[in-house]
Amino acid sequence: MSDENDVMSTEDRLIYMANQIARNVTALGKDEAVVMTANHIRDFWDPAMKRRIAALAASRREALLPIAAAAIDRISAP
Amino acid sequence: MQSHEASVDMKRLIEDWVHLHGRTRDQLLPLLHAIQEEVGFIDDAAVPLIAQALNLSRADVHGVVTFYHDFRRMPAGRHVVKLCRAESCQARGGAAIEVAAAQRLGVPMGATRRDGQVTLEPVYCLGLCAVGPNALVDGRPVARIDAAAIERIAQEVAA
Amino acid sequence: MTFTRETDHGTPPAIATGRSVTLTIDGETVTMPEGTSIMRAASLTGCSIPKLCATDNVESFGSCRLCLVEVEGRSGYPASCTTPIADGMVVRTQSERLKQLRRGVMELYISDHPLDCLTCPANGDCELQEQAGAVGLREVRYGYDGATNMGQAKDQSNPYFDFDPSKCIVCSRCVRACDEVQGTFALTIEGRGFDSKVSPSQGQDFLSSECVSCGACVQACPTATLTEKKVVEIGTPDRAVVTTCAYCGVGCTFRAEMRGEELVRMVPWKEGKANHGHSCVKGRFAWGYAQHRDRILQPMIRSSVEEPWREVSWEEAIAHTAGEFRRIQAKYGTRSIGGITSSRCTNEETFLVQKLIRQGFGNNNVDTCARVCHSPTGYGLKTTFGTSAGTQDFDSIAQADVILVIGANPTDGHPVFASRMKKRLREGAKLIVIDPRRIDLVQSPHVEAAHHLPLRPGTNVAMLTAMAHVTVTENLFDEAFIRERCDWEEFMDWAAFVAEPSRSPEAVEPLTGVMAQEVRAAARLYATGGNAAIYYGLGVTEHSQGSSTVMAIANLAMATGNIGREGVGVNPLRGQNNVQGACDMGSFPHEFSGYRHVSDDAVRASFEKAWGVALDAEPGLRIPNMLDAATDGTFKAIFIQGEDILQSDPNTHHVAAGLAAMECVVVQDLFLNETANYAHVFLPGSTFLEKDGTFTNAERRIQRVRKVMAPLNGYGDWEIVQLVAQAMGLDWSYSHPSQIMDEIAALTPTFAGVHYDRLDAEGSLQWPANDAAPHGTPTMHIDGFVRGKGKFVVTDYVPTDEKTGPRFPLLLTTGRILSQYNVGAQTRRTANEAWHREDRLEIHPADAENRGIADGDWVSLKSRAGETSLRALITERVAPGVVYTTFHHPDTQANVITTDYSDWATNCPEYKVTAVQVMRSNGPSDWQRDYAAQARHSRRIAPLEAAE
Amino acid sequence: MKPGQKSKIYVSRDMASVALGADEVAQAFAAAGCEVVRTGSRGLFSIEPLVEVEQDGARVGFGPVGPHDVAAVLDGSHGARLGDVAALPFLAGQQRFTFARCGVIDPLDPEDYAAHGGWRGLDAARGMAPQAVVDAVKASGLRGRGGAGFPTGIKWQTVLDAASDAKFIVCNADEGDSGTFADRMLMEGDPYCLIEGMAIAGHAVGAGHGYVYIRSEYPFAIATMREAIERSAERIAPFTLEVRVGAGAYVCGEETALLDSIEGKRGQVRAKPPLPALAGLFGQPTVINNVLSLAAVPFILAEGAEAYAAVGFGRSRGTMPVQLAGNVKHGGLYEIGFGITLGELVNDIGGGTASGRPVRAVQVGGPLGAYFPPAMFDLPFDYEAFAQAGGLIGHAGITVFDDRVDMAHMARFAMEFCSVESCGKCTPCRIGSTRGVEIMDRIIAARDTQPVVAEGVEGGLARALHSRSPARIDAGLEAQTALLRDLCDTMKYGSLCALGGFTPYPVLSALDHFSEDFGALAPAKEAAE
Repeated sequence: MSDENDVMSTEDRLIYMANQIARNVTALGKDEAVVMTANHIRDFWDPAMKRRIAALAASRREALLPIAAAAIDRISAP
Repeated sequence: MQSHEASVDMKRLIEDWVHLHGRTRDQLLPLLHAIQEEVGFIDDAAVPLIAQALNLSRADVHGVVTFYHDFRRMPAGRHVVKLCRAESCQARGGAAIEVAAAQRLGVPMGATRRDGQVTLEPVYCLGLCAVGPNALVDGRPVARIDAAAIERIAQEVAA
Repeated sequence: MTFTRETDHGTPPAIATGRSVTLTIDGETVTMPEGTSIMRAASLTGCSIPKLCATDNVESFGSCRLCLVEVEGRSGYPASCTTPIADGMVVRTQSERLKQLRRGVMELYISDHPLDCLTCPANGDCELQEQAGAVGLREVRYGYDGATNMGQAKDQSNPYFDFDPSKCIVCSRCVRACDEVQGTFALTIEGRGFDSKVSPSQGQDFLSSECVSCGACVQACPTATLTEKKVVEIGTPDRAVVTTCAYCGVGCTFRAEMRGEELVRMVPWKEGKANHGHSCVKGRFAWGYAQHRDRILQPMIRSSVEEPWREVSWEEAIAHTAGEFRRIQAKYGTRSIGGITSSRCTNEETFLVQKLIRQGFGNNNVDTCARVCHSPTGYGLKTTFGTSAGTQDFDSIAQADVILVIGANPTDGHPVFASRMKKRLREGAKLIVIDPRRIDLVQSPHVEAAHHLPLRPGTNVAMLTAMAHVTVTENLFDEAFIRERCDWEEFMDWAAFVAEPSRSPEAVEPLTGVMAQEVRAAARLYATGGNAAIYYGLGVTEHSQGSSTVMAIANLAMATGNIGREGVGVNPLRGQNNVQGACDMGSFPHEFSGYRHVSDDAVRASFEKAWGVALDAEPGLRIPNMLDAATDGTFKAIFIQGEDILQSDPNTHHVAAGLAAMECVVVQDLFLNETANYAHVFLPGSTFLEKDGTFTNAERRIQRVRKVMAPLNGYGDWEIVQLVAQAMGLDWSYSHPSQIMDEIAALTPTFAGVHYDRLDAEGSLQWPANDAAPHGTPTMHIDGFVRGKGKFVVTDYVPTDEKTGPRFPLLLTTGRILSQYNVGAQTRRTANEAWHREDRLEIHPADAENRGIADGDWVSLKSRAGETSLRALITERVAPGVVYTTFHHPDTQANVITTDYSDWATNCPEYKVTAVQVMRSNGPSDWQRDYAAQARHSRRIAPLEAAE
Repeated sequence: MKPGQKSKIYVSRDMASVALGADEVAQAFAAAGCEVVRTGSRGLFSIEPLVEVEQDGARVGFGPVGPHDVAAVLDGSHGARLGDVAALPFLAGQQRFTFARCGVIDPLDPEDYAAHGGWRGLDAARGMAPQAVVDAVKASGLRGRGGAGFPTGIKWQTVLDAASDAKFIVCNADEGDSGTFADRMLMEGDPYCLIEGMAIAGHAVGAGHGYVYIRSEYPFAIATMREAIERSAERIAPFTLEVRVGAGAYVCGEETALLDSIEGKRGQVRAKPPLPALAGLFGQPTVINNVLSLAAVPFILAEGAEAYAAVGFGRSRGTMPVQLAGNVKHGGLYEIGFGITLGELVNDIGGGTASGRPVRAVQVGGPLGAYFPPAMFDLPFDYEAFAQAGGLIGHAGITVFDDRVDMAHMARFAMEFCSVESCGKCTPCRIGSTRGVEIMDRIIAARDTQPVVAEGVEGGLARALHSRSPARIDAGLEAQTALLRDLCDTMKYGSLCALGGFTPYPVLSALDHFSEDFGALAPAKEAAE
């Protein structure tokens, strides 16, 4: 079927999702927002998605909002 | 049903009226009277507009229009003669007058003459019960109707 | 259950005053609630008074004069239906004198009634016939040559029932049912006196009148004047089974009335606690799809979607399915497959599908169509209140003083509940509607919103926060409630947030497009107008801020103390019949049944113990993630029960690509739906008439679905899932769905008290139903929130990234219409097509004029996701800049247009906001023609081989 | 009269006077340079159009007068000179409590009204507590003048006691009974009296707004009341009033149908209870009274309850404006205390028939009232006495018929009227009235031909359902008369309201008292009880 120009790639979408969570909790203040974003990803994302966003946090960090990036670091931390 | 759109004037008429008198349900009869006064009858095409204006269903309005004998769904003749059929007028020879009037005006009771000149309608009491038989001719009360009075009425509605 | 008509007590129950009255009826002393009519009191005592115009779902009317009785010390013969009982009253319901009067009345009735009882479709099921016998009418002395109302033409315009005015006794039951029960006011009496006749709208036929075909009039008619065509065709029923409707989330109870093995009609059941004997055009009439010739009754498989389907035996189909799942898992890993449960199937079936996935597939890749409708409700209400469900039962609305409807269109989406709502509004409750469209509730006969806030799509959070701003800054909040029931500190944080000037109605007016004064007035009314209840729908959830909006609603309710009693609350109107149940049953990839996270070790241990396997502690994939994973090549097979994700999910192109990338797509459904065009295995499904089980409606009410007839396809859906599970090596051995419910109850604390025997005894149960609430829970959070303290959550307004611009200057929002249901798979296969044969694009006259579009013109509708064509409907229901369409017809495929933006917390798609352009066009788009051809190609079926 | 002096002339503007030519007469006097004051009617229509010329503070009456009689009247030479109209026996014999001003004053002149004792009742009432006003009305013994005769004070008490912040006063001015015109005359001739009565009622029960529901057949009353309400708005404030106009439905004279009509609905009768006093207009506590009941109230408050109660008979206190109509020599309005006999009214006051022929029947109480033969003329005018005689006073209209009347035709007309005006809600009235007309047609046909021999009709429901075969109908006089009685029984005891329930009164009274017109086959007998 026809063009899918406007459909995000999976990686773009994961970044978009993480950023979107971060944007929606930003009003809580940075510290709480990072915790909320991290919790959210931990609770609702499947393991493969978590692995991929962790990798993206390294390879495409500039695409992530600071809160999202910090949250992903928080999940990845042992 | 609404094959012909209600005219813009009707819409304006209703809107203006509602603006003045409010749009609660109890304004339905006053509004219908106003429309009939202005237009001469309640066109079926006006019913949806009335319903909309007063927040009623079309069925609500239709039920009311058809309940009250005053409201016409078709235009009346150019002249309307309402002849009393009630007991007090009957006691004064009303039945014979009814027959004579129908004959002289050339239209049966409850109908409009084919040329649209006159509508003859029954009315049940005008409150003139000591001076009958009575009629309303285009809204004007006439008492003690006899053959001569019928002739005068016939001349009047010929105009 | 054999066929017995429900007892009709003649008049509704008295409005409770708490006082009772003692009187004597036919020598027997009885005590009844004050306000009860003599008729009802007599009926409850067991003596039946003749009646025709009285029926207990409408107010007494007093027109038929058959129910006259004698009351000692009173002159005359009062009508028992309109006379309330009084202390010490001595009533005689039977005497020679009464018999004589009743016969006199009946003689008049019959003098204007055709004498064709023997050939009448209502013969044996006609109250006039029955009462004529009851009053002992033996002759009619008025003769044959008098005036009658007979010989009038029948109106057969309605696809489901006929109107034969010659048989009408002008009792006005139909008119009153339309007014009082349905609230449409489509019927009236035309004329007066002997010429009185029932008239749909302006003396029109039913189909062109204002009638919405809810069936209340047909049900109310005591003669054959209004008769279902099916009764005419098949005859009167001889047995009945009480069951639950499979359409929307209202969950109406019906008596499926059968003649032999044929379903004659569905009659709403008075005892049904969700519907109290009312129905809509879908539940009452649109069940013909169950016998439609399009139903697939034989399993089919194919190795590629390019091939035609091949009919196979159930054994082969099941073995093939299980084999494919195992093969793919072996090749691509445990997490490479998953499934989707259906909100149209029973709780038991849903539970089994998620169990198959968790236990059999060994992963949590299960999701449900609630993902695309009410997942934000689950998230938002769980976060704020502690439980993922509406707080009230439907009856609660009778106590509401202010009703706030946001993002819902109850008269179309939840018509039976809408009738209750309209009744309350007619009683004087005030209405606030927050919706971009002027939905019917904003103004329809006898109902008018006090405030309609026609906000720009996508600005719900800004609007609700502005209302919260008014509540806080004008000191309209309920401090005592908040201090007692919520966390005061959290409230203070939230209050400070919403009180910022940037969140005032004035400040957000440019965003929402709604005048600040109106917002302030609405907020004041909600906060101060007495019991205030919020009802919302997908116009709240299907946004990129869906979860925030749900929480903003919860905040508002908590701040004003409108939670925890009757008449208030936060009430999501669920779309499909069992959305609530599907969510309850653990259909989400992160939760077990009862909304318990898969990472909770204790919960997981209980399931592991029951199921004898280790379970995954990590959340699985959501539907959109499954599709992403499929296009990425890591997700290879899916089991889809009773869903049509291709039509219902956003961005059709993307869904199609995901499905096309899989190796095995298994679809279980009644029909070859759009998704099945991409399927490799098709397992025929069964209808709700063909199986036992339970549905849970929007008020958390668990109700029985009872088998009315044998499944045409051979198996109930639960049996099919069991067959697949068994073929995959699981040791399932359910012989009846009640055993599945027992397992659910054992594993789910909120369902601990739910068993079939209890459901049969009590009619229904609202969860939580357990030791703490043995009779269920009509109203939640009465003594405290489920989570402990109610949580105020700061909900920042984060605008969607879907923006209008020069290319796409209009905003599209989508919804549904009364006569059609969801993707239309069912309703399109019924005579409901008479009302809505195609999806149309609603567009404001100004926008239409700019584009040279006339009413009925073909227009192309284009977004960055895709393009389709449909015909335009020019209307002021939509604001300038906004267009609207429904998504019931695959020919239109409205979801070709919708984008892959979704809710930040749940990925619920943003159906309600899509930037589009609308232009005149010549007809269906190229894509639609290609799609139609492809669908035809994909639906070819090769016949079953004889050698089998 | 001295030349050059402008004569002051009084001419009625009452609709009956106008129907007899009063407008032309008034115009002629105005054209002759007279100052013309339009009044209500004095109520004696045999002298209308009546012209009263003011001379030295006294009024000299002439009537009937035509437009060409101006000169003769002004120079006093007119043959129909009546002298002081109030001294005419017809007027002098009355006890005008309610109609004291009617025909005397300019109905729309508030000063004239005040000068003739107007507003004293309202002022007195407003100086009293609501309960005291209700007590006064109770003490007066005033009973509803609409027909049922329910004590007005008790009705008001119920409304006063009902808790609601929105109560209404509704005046039932839907005077549809043939032979009655007192409401119309009062509204046209002394509208402030009604307005004052309603304002008092408003004060007494705590209602802020009132409606006057007037039938559309009374265009003069509608116009006069509207004008009067506008002119007296300040005087009655904060109480407010408006006129609502009927639309051709006799049944709207029934109080609950009237309420539905005001609410904008089909004028169908409501079942009672609830009583309008508790749940009336828009579901609120409502006083609904007839014009004459409300118009009697200012007198009671101004002159005291005792003054009112002093007049009357038995439990019927005060005065009753009796209306003499139909074939009567001196037709008009005659206000008198209860107790006067029917014969006195018809013969002594009315002067017998206008045709000069013998009186054969009178119908009392409009189309739902019974027909009485002269043999019953000693009946006293009193609610209880009439009820006992199988009739009703109703609105106190008396329609006189001479010996040419065919009472079977009048019975048929009663059924026909019921069928024309039935609201269609209850079965006995909706179908019964039509069947009643058909039965009367058969009786009249049988009376005028040979009786038909009845065929045996056997029982059984199945037979009933086939009994419409014409051969099975006994169209003979005896059977049809029996059927008529059965039908009347069903209608009387089965109907929802008085329209269907009282139509048997004229029918059965005609049958009982004038059986010769029904083929003389019908011995008077009690309807089965």
